[in-house]
Amino acid sequence: MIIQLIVDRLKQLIPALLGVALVTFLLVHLIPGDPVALLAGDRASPETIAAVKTRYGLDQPIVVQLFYYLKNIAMGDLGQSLRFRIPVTELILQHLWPTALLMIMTILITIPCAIILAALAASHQDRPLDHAIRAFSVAGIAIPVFWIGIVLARIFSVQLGWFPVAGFGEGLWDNVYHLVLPSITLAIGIVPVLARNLRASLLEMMEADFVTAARSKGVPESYIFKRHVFMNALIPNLQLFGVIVAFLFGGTIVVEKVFAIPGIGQLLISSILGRDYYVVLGLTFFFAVFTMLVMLIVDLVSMLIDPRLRS
Amino acid sequence: MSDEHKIAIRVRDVSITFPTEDGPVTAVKNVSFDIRENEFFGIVGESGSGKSTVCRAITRLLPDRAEVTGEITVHAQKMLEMDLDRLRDIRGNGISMIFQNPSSHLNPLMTIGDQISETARFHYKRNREELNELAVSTLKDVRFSNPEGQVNAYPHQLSGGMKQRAMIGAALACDSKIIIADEPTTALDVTVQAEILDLLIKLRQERGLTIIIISHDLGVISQLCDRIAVMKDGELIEQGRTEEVILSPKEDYTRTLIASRPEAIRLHNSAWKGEPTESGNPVLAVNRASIYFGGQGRNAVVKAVEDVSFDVMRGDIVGVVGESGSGKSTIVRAMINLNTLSSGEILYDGRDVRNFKGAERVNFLRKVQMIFQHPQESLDPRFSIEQCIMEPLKLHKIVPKDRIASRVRELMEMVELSPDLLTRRPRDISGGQAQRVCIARALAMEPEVIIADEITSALDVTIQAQILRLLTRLKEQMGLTIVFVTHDLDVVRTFCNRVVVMQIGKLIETGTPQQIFETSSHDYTRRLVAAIPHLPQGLSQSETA
Amino acid sequence: MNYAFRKMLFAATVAISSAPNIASADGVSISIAVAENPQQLDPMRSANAPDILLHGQLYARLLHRDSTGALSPGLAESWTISEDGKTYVFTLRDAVFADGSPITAEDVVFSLDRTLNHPESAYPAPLSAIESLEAKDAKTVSIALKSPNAPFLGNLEVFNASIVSKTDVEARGEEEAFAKPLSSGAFMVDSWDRNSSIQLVKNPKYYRDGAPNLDSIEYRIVEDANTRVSLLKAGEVNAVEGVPYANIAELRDAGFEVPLEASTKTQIILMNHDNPPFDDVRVRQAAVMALDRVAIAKAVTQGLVTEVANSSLPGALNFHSQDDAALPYDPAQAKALLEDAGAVGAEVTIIQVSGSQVSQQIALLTQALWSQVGLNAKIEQLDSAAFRTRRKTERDDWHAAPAWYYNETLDPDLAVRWAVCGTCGSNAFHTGYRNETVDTLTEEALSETDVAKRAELYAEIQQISTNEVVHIPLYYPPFTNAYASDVEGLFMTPAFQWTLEEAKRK
Amino acid sequence: MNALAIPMRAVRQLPGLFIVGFVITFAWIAVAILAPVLAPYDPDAIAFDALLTAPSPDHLMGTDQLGRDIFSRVLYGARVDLFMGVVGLIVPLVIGVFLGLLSGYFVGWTDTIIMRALDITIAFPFLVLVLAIVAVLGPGLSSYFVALALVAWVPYARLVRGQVKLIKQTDFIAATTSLGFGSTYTLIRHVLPNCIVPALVFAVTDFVLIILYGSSLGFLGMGAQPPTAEWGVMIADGQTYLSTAWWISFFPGLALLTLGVGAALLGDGTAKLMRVER
Repeated sequence: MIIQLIVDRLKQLIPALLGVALVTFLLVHLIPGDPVALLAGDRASPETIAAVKTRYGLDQPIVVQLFYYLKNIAMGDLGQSLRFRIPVTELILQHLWPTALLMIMTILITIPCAIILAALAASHQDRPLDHAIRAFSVAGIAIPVFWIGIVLARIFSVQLGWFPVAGFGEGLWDNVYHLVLPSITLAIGIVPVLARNLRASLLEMMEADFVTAARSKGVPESYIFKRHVFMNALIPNLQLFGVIVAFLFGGTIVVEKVFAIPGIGQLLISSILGRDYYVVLGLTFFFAVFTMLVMLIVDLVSMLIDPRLRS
Repeated sequence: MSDEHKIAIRVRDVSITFPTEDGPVTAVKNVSFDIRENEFFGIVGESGSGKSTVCRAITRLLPDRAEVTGEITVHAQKMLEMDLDRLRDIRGNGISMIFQNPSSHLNPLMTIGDQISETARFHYKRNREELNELAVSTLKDVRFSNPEGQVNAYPHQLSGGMKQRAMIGAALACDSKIIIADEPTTALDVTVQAEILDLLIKLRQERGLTIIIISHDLGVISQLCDRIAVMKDGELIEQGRTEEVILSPKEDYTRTLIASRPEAIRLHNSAWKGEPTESGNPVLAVNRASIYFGGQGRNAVVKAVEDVSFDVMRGDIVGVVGESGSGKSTIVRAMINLNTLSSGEILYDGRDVRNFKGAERVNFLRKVQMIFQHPQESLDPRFSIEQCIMEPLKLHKIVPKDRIASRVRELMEMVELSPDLLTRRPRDISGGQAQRVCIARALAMEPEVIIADEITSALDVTIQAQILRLLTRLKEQMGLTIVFVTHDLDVVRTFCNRVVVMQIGKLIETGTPQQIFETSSHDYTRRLVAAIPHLPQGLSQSETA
Repeated sequence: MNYAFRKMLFAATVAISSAPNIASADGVSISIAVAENPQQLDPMRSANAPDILLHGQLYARLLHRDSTGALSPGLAESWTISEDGKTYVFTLRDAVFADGSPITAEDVVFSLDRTLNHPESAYPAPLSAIESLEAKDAKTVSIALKSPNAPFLGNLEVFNASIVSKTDVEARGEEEAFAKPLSSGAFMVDSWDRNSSIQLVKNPKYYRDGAPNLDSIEYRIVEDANTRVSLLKAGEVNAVEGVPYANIAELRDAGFEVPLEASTKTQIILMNHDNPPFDDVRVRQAAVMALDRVAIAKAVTQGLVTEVANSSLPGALNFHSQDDAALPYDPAQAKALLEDAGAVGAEVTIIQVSGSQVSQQIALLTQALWSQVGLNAKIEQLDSAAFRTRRKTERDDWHAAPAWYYNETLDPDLAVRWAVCGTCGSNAFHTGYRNETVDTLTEEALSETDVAKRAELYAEIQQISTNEVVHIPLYYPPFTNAYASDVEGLFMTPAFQWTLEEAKRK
Repeated sequence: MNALAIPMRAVRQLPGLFIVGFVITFAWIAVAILAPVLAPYDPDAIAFDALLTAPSPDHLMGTDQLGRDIFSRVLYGARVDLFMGVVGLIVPLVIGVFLGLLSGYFVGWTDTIIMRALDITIAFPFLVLVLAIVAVLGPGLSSYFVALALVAWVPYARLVRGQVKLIKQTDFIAATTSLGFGSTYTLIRHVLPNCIVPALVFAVTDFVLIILYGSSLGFLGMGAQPPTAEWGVMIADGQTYLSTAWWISFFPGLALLTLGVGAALLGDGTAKLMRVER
């Protein structure tokens, strides 16, 4: 059953990737600005720029470039970065780890917080605590991520010095230490969304018939909440969680700029600004594959929990 | 205790009110009754009578905001004053409950084995193997065919009947002596209902249980219970031995309840011979019709209707009867192209219904009107009643613009509804009233044929009786032909003059009600007829109009 | 390629932390936060500021310029110049590349020739006077010029006159050779994490004994200026390139040094002479007179720079004449000139690089001041790539653009060719300004050997171009780098180079 | 199915939060409309003599690095941001609802196209796609709106498509077919009114996100063109002066926060009012 799901998803992935490749390739080439002019610098003569362009094959018509690009992808070669002249895959891999760690830490902060807030709000429905949590969640959604980042950095890094201001550091623990503030910044944006929906599902499940049935069997409330209410409330929220994780990339771009984290969000921005076509394409591929992967994992986990999906 | 049997449950002057935005609503007004040890006690009443609310109060399963006054004792223990731990001890381990809709009362994510052993787990703290053994033995007690295999099944893999048995198992896992069954068989097909009722009777003997049965179906209650209580609008208006209450009811309401049962009401006037018209060509002819769903992708083909043929003669009332999944709704919906036939044909006055296009299609649809099961759901929630009825009149220009308003009032009178309902919204009127609006809307099209798809199944028995009387009167007044789809055989027996019996997409037999109910040769039909719960003998022909 | 692809199928927890394996933390090291991404370590292939900063540290040149700016012998121990000033003969000192291989005349010829003649050379201008190069023997190089060229010696110290190893480049090929270059300068590349940081370590075999004092340098690329300031204040870096003017006072109060080193930079507003109304000199003069350039300088630099640029050439260059050719702030006169030219109410477009605070402030101030004299300006923000393409090729879509330029050497020749001369290949810094006298004077000044005569020639060039408003000169901005107190002897020279050779930790 | 009905409960029972949200949002709308009257100064007027002055009686929120009055810029900024929120909302809403209706009601090629478009747009993180499109069309609000029109319609299409599929199975749509009504008539008269509600509720919450994204673009240097006063750009510009002139970033940030909270509460309230979700 699971292999079937994976095969379906892969079948879905191929056309989507092709669509993504086409759209991005045209989009990136339409952006005004010439990468080679940027590379050679202002003082380079037109002849020099023309010479460099021929070497990279950028003087070919777009359609020819697209053809070669698609041919190379088929063989797994995502091309070379125009700016750094190293394979795109290598460049992405170099920058993948900071963003991956940032997302992992953000998720590790988001899940428990969202669950605790949702559970508290649901159990104290329409009482002061519920309103407080709802107000916080509304505020969380309304504050721009970069504003949170700047303020947190100002207070906790510069003034109090508890955390490093920016950068990524050396070695795992130093990396984690550097990413504490950035992941909190990101989590503040996401926890409210997840908490609000989880609260809604929890309230719905607390009224479910099988809860009354369990109560009629003398089963204690804590067990009912854990085994009956929470598990059933989880399923619709897994989908939402998948969307949020895929959505997280937008947030990482901004946070990486504020905290100068050398992740793929920063790489994407500098590649777009530097018109480093193949890096932008490689990254969009990566995002597409990553989003599909996240959706797949969410489906697998849902199947694990819900037997109805397994049949 | 005063009389010979010990009292199991004593309910004294219990009243229950719920605070709502528009002020407190009293659902139960000082109800009192006693239930003796090992007795089958039935509580009957229509929706909103408070019957299940009072029973849920016994084990305090009502939501916290409910205010319960009065006194409830189980085996001399005061339930309302009991502390929570003591209460939790008794629940499931002294007094258990069974509910109406088994699929929503079982956690879809847990195996039925776990949900049964769950009860014991918190009362006796057994280890895994012992709990598993308990689950298997309980499944055996509730007549599961292969307990060892099915203990790990999930609710969605079981049929309605099996799920109900699992729920009964869960209630009995810790040898509870008192079972409160809240409409245990209402959601089940009549044959499955019969099996569950038999099971309850056997379990009562095997385990010496005291059982309270709550139901709106007088037949189910009278077949099972030693003593009955009748509730109306939150009050317990009558209680006593079953025969006394049924044969000589003291209250008028009880009498109307008994009189409203299909087998009791006289629908057709004396001219109605009830003989189906044999000759002449049929207004609707179903020839070897089959309807298959699915088929693409991995899911297998579902054969909803397989090679079914029958005729509907003008002026007849044809009852299409069968259990859920028999395909009865699917085939009638194909008559107006709501479903597409996979093979075969349906003719209206000799022409294939699929060939009507453009203006012809509208004329055909005006002639053949369909009414649906859920009245509130068949009316656009954002329309007023007037708009609902007026819409077909305006769109098809059935009457000139200036006469629309008066025509709408005429239609309202025809279905016995007062005009001041016109400004209301569908959700602000009762189920019965909504169904009458649907009938009025259908009549606006001036049809020849009415297809009624389970139109009374969602209504209380008293309201069902009124709708059937209305339909009979309209049929005679306007010479309608009616195709009446239902799972309730009693209704077919008294209302229809031709019957079509279907099972899992196939046609079993057709004939007059008399042939089907008395002389049928098919064992499925006979099993269906036998499963109908009846009132005690010597009563069914009472003369009340 | 497929091994790279296999690496792509990463597991999230795999720590492919290619965090730079910085040379052992022991030894003296400093960390510098820079604003832009170095991309190209081949001195021949890039003339961008961030690359130049590194070329200066990685490669030695024939001559050496110390922190005071004075020229002294570099790899060339001594040299002779012929009577007609057209033949230079250099004798190399015994110096070696970082791998111990000797730096020979062959390497010098190879390096200078590829910068001069390679089709993809980014900026051959400084060596354009060379006629021919010849390696007499292992230690002697003779260079013949087309004509006497006063600034030639200085030009041999410029970044793209860096000496690379011929054998190494030919053996490893250009890509490999310049991914991790064989250094002839004070430092060599230890590791390079593209787009995030570069680790340099001391070149033990550097020909100037005793230099450099530092064992390693960490270049951290931090594009956001405010984050750079925070890093410095939190003590995570020792030096920061280009802090915003607004933070200078605050940093100085907190004990950091902001020396505002002199630079050859000049902050200007480019004018597009091909696009009416700025094709008319009167309108350009009106545009200058409409601007209260003192107020603009004060507003943008928070009062740190108060004198206004007096000419179209950087103030720090040699032969700079002090007389103020720039037109004074006179809105009334500006209005009159616009009426003459019939350009009152003209619509103009100012294009500006998004993300740069200084250029945005200048654009906004200019827009406001021009509107007071009847010149209606619209501001269009573009990212750097789009800005450069618009400025160079889409010439009818812009009229003015805040910009700045600088000159590697103190000799004005390259600056004149870049910013003022119409026929020297840069289209007078994309303005489209053409003035035959200026163009001929530029060539004369280059070959003029008499210092006094050169001064007159450049003064005249300055006078004409400033009066004809080749562009609007605003002010001569200093460098705004900031340093922690525990660093000594580190600053940026007018030639846009860090004095990392002399820098020390306190 | 009662979730579809729209119970206009008496105002008395409106949840408190809804009223707070309503008041804040419409206060800002009023501010935006009355900006020219309320603003003491021209938002773009440069004052060389009043650079970076702290909040004072004549400059309630102080001035920025060009001497422009922050209070006036915040008022005018309300115009830009509200305009951005509303316009950035309506276009995708209309496109999304329209395509959602088509793909939900007429299963067939419209459905496949929309599903494929869904796959591609999901594959892109929203901000990445917007960045790419804005980069192509050049920074500025107009290209942000084009980007939104191209991308932001997808969640609406999906929501409406789901609702339509739900409504199609109800008896009252079967009744319209049996009453011989045409499919376009049924679509407009019966299906659309009943599935527009959840889309509208989502739109109100989306309103906040659109403003945040617009301001994030400003922060990344691709947002509103100078000299327009847009809160995101003002926050980004003021970041440099955070320690010396905190008021430049603080007040637009506060404005963005209050408008965001107001709109979010309004969204929450309307959802409760429509009893779409608890």
